[in-house]
Amino acid sequence: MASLKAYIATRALLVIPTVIILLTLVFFILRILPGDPIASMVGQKVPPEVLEKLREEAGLNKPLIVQYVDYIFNIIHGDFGRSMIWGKRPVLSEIMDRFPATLELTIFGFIISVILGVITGSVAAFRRGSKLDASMRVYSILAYSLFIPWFGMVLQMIFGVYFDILPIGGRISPGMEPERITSLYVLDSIITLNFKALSASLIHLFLPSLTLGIVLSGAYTRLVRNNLIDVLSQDYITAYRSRGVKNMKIVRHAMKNAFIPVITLMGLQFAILLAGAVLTETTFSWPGMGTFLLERIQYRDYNSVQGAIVFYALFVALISLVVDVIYALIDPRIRY
Amino acid sequence: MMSLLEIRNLSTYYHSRRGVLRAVDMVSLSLDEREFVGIVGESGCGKSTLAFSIMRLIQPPGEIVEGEIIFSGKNLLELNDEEMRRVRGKEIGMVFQDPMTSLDPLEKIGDQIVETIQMHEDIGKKEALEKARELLESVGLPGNRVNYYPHQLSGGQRQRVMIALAIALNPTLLIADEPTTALDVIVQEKIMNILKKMTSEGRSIILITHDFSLAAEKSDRIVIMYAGWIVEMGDSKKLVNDPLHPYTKGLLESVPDLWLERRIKTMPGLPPDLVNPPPGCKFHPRCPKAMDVCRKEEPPEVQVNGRFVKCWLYGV
Amino acid sequence: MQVKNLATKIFRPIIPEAEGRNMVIAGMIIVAIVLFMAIFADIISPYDPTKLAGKPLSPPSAQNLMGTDNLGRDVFSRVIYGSRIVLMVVFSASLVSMSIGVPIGLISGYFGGKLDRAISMIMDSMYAFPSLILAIAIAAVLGPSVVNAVVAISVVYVPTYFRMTRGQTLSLKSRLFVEAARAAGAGNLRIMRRYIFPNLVTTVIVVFSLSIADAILTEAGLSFLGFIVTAPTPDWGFDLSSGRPYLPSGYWWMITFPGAMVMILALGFALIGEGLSELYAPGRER
Amino acid sequence: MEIIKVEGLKKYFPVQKSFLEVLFSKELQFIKAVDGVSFTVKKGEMLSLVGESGCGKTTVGRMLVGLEEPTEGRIYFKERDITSLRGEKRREIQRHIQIIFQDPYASLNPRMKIGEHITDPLLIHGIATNEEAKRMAIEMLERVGLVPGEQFYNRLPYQLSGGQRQRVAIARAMVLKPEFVVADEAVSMIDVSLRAAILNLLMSFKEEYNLSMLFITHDLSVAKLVGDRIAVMYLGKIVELGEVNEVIHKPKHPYTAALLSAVPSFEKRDLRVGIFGDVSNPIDLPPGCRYNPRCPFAKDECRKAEPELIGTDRHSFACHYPLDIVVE
Amino acid sequence: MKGGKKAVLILLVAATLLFAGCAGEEKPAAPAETPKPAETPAATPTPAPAEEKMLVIGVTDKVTDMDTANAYDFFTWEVMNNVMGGLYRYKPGTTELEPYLAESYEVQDSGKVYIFHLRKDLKFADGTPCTAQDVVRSIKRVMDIAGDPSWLVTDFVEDVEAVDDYTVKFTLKTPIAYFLSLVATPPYFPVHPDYKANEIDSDQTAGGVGPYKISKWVRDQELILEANPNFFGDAPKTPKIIIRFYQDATTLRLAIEKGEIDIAWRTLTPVDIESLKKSENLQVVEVPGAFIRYLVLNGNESTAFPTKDVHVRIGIAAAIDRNDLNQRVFLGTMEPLYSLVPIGMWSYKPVFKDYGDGNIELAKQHLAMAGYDENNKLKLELWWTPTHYGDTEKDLAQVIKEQLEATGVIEVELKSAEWSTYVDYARKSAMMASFFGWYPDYLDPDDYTTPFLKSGSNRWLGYPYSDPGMDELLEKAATAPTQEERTQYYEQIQDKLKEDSPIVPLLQGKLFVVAKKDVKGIILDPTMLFRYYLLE
Repeated sequence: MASLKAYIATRALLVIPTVIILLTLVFFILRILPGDPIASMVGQKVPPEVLEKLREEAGLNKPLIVQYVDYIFNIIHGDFGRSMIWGKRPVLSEIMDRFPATLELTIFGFIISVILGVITGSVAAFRRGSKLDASMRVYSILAYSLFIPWFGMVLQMIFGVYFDILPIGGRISPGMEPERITSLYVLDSIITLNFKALSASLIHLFLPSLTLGIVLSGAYTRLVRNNLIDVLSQDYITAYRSRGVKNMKIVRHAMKNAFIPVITLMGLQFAILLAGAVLTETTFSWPGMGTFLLERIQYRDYNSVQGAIVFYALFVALISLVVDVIYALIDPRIRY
Repeated sequence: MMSLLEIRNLSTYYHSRRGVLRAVDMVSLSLDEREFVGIVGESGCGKSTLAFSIMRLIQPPGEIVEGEIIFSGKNLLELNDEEMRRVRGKEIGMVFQDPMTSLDPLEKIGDQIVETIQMHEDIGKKEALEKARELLESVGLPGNRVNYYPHQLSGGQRQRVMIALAIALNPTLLIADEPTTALDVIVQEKIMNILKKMTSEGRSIILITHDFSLAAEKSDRIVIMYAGWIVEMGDSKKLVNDPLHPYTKGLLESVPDLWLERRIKTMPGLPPDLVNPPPGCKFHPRCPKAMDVCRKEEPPEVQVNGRFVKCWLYGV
Repeated sequence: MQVKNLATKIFRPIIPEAEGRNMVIAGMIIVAIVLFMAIFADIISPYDPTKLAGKPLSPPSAQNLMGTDNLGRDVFSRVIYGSRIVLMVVFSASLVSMSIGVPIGLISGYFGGKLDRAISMIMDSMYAFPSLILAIAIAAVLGPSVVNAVVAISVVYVPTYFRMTRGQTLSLKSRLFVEAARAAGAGNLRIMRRYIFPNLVTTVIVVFSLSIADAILTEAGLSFLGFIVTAPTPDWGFDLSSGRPYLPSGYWWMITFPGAMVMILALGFALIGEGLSELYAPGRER
Repeated sequence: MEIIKVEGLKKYFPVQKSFLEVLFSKELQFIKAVDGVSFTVKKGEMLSLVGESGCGKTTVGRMLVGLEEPTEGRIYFKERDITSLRGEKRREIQRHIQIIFQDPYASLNPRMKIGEHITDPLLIHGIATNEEAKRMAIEMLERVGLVPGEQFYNRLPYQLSGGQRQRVAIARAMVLKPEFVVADEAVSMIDVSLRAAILNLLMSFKEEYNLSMLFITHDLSVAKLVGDRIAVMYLGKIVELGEVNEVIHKPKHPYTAALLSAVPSFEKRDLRVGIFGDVSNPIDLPPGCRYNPRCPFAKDECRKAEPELIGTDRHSFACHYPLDIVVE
Repeated sequence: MKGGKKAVLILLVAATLLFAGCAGEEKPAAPAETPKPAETPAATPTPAPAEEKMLVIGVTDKVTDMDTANAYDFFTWEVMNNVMGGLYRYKPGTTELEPYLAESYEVQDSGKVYIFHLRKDLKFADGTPCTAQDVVRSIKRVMDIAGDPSWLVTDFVEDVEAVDDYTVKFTLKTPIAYFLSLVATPPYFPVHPDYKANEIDSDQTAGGVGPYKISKWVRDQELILEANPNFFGDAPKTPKIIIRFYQDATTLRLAIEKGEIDIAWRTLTPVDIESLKKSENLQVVEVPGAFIRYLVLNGNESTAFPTKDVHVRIGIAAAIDRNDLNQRVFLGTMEPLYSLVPIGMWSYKPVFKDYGDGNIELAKQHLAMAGYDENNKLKLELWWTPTHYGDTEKDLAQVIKEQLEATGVIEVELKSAEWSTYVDYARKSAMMASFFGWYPDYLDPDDYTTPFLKSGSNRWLGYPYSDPGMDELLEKAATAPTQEERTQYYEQIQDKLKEDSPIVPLLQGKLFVVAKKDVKGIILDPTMLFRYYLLE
């Protein structure tokens, strides 16, 4: 087990350079072109002297390198700084306002994509070469090619406008928000046994997470299918059969083996999931990190944008760490 | 005495885009109890397909197109899936070529053995695990290896595990498909000794190998396969000392041997394409003694001094 | 037939399997149609995509095959012209990222060492990060223009090419035939040029078409968010977002057509990529 | 004349470690793949190097052709130290030292024409112009039995069978008319009935060029067939080295004897020298003779002192208590 | 290991619970709650009508910052007007000012000193009394923090002091005629002592003295207002207001259609308003707004822009067809505007009518004077910004382009920049022609003229327009004691504006409130502030 610990520690350490690299990238990218948060916020109603004063307060008058070093230094101390516009709130609280929404959306999208992908992929693999297999593969490529906003809007037109049975935006109906514990509405309403809030949040989640889930399921379909086919042709599967092991059991062994690469994909997919969430949030008016980021980019709110990027990076890194640990727990070859 | 296994006119084909590949072509073979038979042939001659056909492990695009496989009085090809499942492992065991890939990497050795035992016998997990330990010890591994994962064992050790798995339910027939090809000679010798011991315990063994000398040394009887046919079979000693079929002879002469002081001879040509085999005898393009008839008609199957040969040289 | 031959030619050491080939052909047909649309837009499209062409917001009819938008412009013409920017951006971006990622990956993977580790770490960080978000950050800063979109998108895909090339190079450089060349006295340059690079080509092409499929979606996403073109230039993603306010009023044609084109084009390239990777699947080599 | 002389050759591979372990600088561990090997190959001589998988025989071959850098020791080619030659000088030598690999499927570039595999070495060493090289390549193809050479020249590797590919590999090695060739398991992946042909082809080159060869194999039968002398390796060391008949019929080292008794044969000799357990871990070798844990004859001294390779040019061995048997 | 395992555990627990949640949803959703048959499960949860009256208002705006010292956007000010109040306020539905927290005021020192007398029954929502000290503290706080809107105080007020508990005295820098309308803006509102003294307190919900108090605020999601029990005036007609924040007009529109909200307020798109008018269950209330849109033509002499030629500017002004613009882009939801002073405000003079709409002849004439004709076309770079003014902006740009090009002597190149860049360019006078809009800070012609036309103050123009005559007129107009006098000056100002045409007024906004039929009390006035407490 010692090696697993070392493994996790190594992985965790690698998160730091990753985040710093991204941060550096974003820091300088954001400052290339004209436009600054202060001016965009107050427009031009404010006298130039005041504008200058505000800029100075925000530290925007210092040399870029100094700003950069300051910023990195603060981030290392867990200080994300304050937003530069509007309320000048701490970036971390701004993010925490938005992040749970994204998390909820991505978790559901993730669950849907995995369930869909695993079902379609295994069906295709077990019926290899059949029409069903062919249609699952078409599904996989189609799903992969879907353009999230478009697909989302088509769903909105069908379920929200034409049949008029599902809401097309927002997280929950007005006034039904459950007591905040985790800020994940579904989880909170379960904890507080608030079933009205639960059903309201679930129906609001349905279309966005379905959109995200379907689009991302294509990759899983493909991977599950290919892996399963690969595993099913492995010697040990034949060996199982040669010993008279029942089919159901063999399928279980095969699934377990086929799942190892799928888990790796889950880590990578989470990044794609977050990217997809930006578009999904825009399409479904979901008050999450994606819409937050877009808004703040527009106003050149450096601190918020950087904070969001760091948060994204940390989150992705955390997920891949978790994935690696799960991987190690499942696959004994890594553990020993 | 009734034979344990009787294969009659077995044909197994693979369907590919290029056409039908006749991997096993009208093969008949019988096996007595406690007999150790070596099936020898080069890659692609159909020897593994034959073994897989006996176990009914042929997967699409492969297909057993005709024939009978009578094992202990029942035709395996007529059993339903569940009945066949009960035969596998319980009555016929099988050892595979590559010990590195034939064990499920995610399950402990013990669990794999226990699962196999429990598939066929209604015994508790504890008892089965105890049995697993004994089995491992019987193939020369410490009993505590039940707690190991396959990747923690060396190739030789894994092949022992495979044997332990194959004999877990004490089957009467053990098919070993190139069990030592991936192993070094010293390990090979040890594995072979374990197999050899099995015959004295009352099992029959089919050893499939490309190593002529190994088969000659270990088995009672040798079956030579070429291009889906059995071209010659008979008692090991006699076959080696006096090969009847030109292929057998050529093969014998082309194999270097540690103790025989001779130069090796080259066999001309390449093995045939089984989708478009040559007409007549499939060996004729490489045969030094090919006659006109060989190029036209399939050779007859003949008994010469109690040995089987498929060749026009001994023709009617 | 032509396409078939071409596909077989590019992938000559492979025994082509029909299913993969059919996918490639289907994909190439789609791409060819869209390319045709883009090149001959002036001839095919019935109206000027930026001018009044009918009553605003009229549904599909004989005059306006896909209806008109809120300013009375012909949606069909906009869809046809819309193919231009996507193709241009996506092709150039993919070419740029390929011509940056492949050589760096090749050199980095071949020579290894500290530089390789440093580059790999940067590339991995970028790769792990949600690509669209990175592209948004870059595109937003640079401002909406085709060139900037190319920059933003190509930055995103450099790591893909880099990782692929580096990984392949690592495995190729320890392959026997490379060792054989080295044993025969071949120098690094010769090995890279004659022994490693030719073996990368098929994978590069597969990755190229798959990354184009992905880049189409990224382009459309950026365009949807308003980071690529500005009015009145027709572009699918952009037109989709322009049509969005009209969704609840039931003007479905403003949304359906441009968005569907994004999917169809992405599908075309995905089919080619998938088909090729099927043809080139390991083990297919004989 | 000695074409190749190897002295105290060692190759240690560091054990892959995680980033963290490197950070906290745990002691570096090595796999001692080759751990002090010395031998010579004379002009026109064929030396067979036998041993089980993982004994380091392939690494020795790779070091000889410069694919691996020795950790320690010297390699001399015609009395010239080539161990640390680099660049252009190494390339000059390279011309005279060639290698044939085990796997004919992997040793050819799938993207290159068959003929180009053979012209490439000629062009690299500036031996011929393009046209000359092509002509020479075609000749060479026909020489190795790929007739008509013209036709084979333009094929791609996938269009050839394993045996044919191995012929190409031989042609590639031989086209430079080398003085020394390493054949690394050159026939072990070839079908039985075709093996003889490839072996005979190799032998014919050996005779034609008066070639010196190091023939690496795990198969004692083949080693005996082709070799003038035989070297037996165990865990990175040569344990026995001598003329073929000496080693085969009068094995001194218990390991050689164990190998001999395990080789299957049509006429098996009644030789039963036992061996225990499995090969030791090459990272953590046992003290004394590295064979002692498996040796049925091991005594105290075997567990303390490591035996040196001693004996005559005809037959030497590394064992404190050599066997005294004759196998006929 | 610990960390990793924990993370896995949390994920697993979360996943299980989520699954459990899904499974739970399969069951018929809580039948105890709504016994109505055949209701789609909570899809349209009509806000519980039983206990108390409540209205849900949907907006696409956001409350940025609940601090008077920093909030400087339209919607936040609207909310502030409902949970706080100033000394004076606009009388609902009019542009007249009336006493609110103050009972009366007096002017001294020829307009330089204003003294307000407070009501004696002022209390904050939690019962804390509100006195003159609170007013002074709050305004001083705004001045100290120097947030975005602080100039509304600091530009005018020299000092403010509490004479006694109920008297507040302002000393102004210069006499200004419209100080009362300034006092009605949020920076002058007294806030609860809970507000942090020297720091922006964005999340503070303690409020001020107003008919409502904030009972819950989930940023960007919802804001719940409840009647303030300690309010001195009439209790709000609807005791509970929920403001629901939407990300965009599309979702807002569907929400009102589905009945998820009672009132859809800012901002629906023209097409949505158009089609919601047809709905049987909804009413669309239309009110004139004080929001104006205009085109800035850069006349900065130091640039190379052709627009520095006044004839070019007039030509462009003449070529624009406001009606066409209004119809095509805004589907008639705006009003053509011919001056900077909005329609309906005193002193309004439609000066640009003189140039006409789509007057191609006149346009050509003026452009010819500037040296442009069919062979030598005027190349105009027209800038617009994609998000700040909503989805219609690109259409606006597109249509203007068409109109200008219809003259045959102008070639328009559309350019766009994100808001922050756009503003930056404007500040640097880098755009040849650009679209802007203006929301008033206080309702006075001064707020529609000085910020554009007075040298030094015209930071909103996109170039430093400067004309001594104009400056003088503006000065006089601001300080003249009577409205008649001021009107005269403003008319002169507007005439001069027409002559110079640094700005082409385009359209004036109308406000639309879409509400359920049974909602009453929708009263809006040119301040554009929605008074929730009047809703029924």
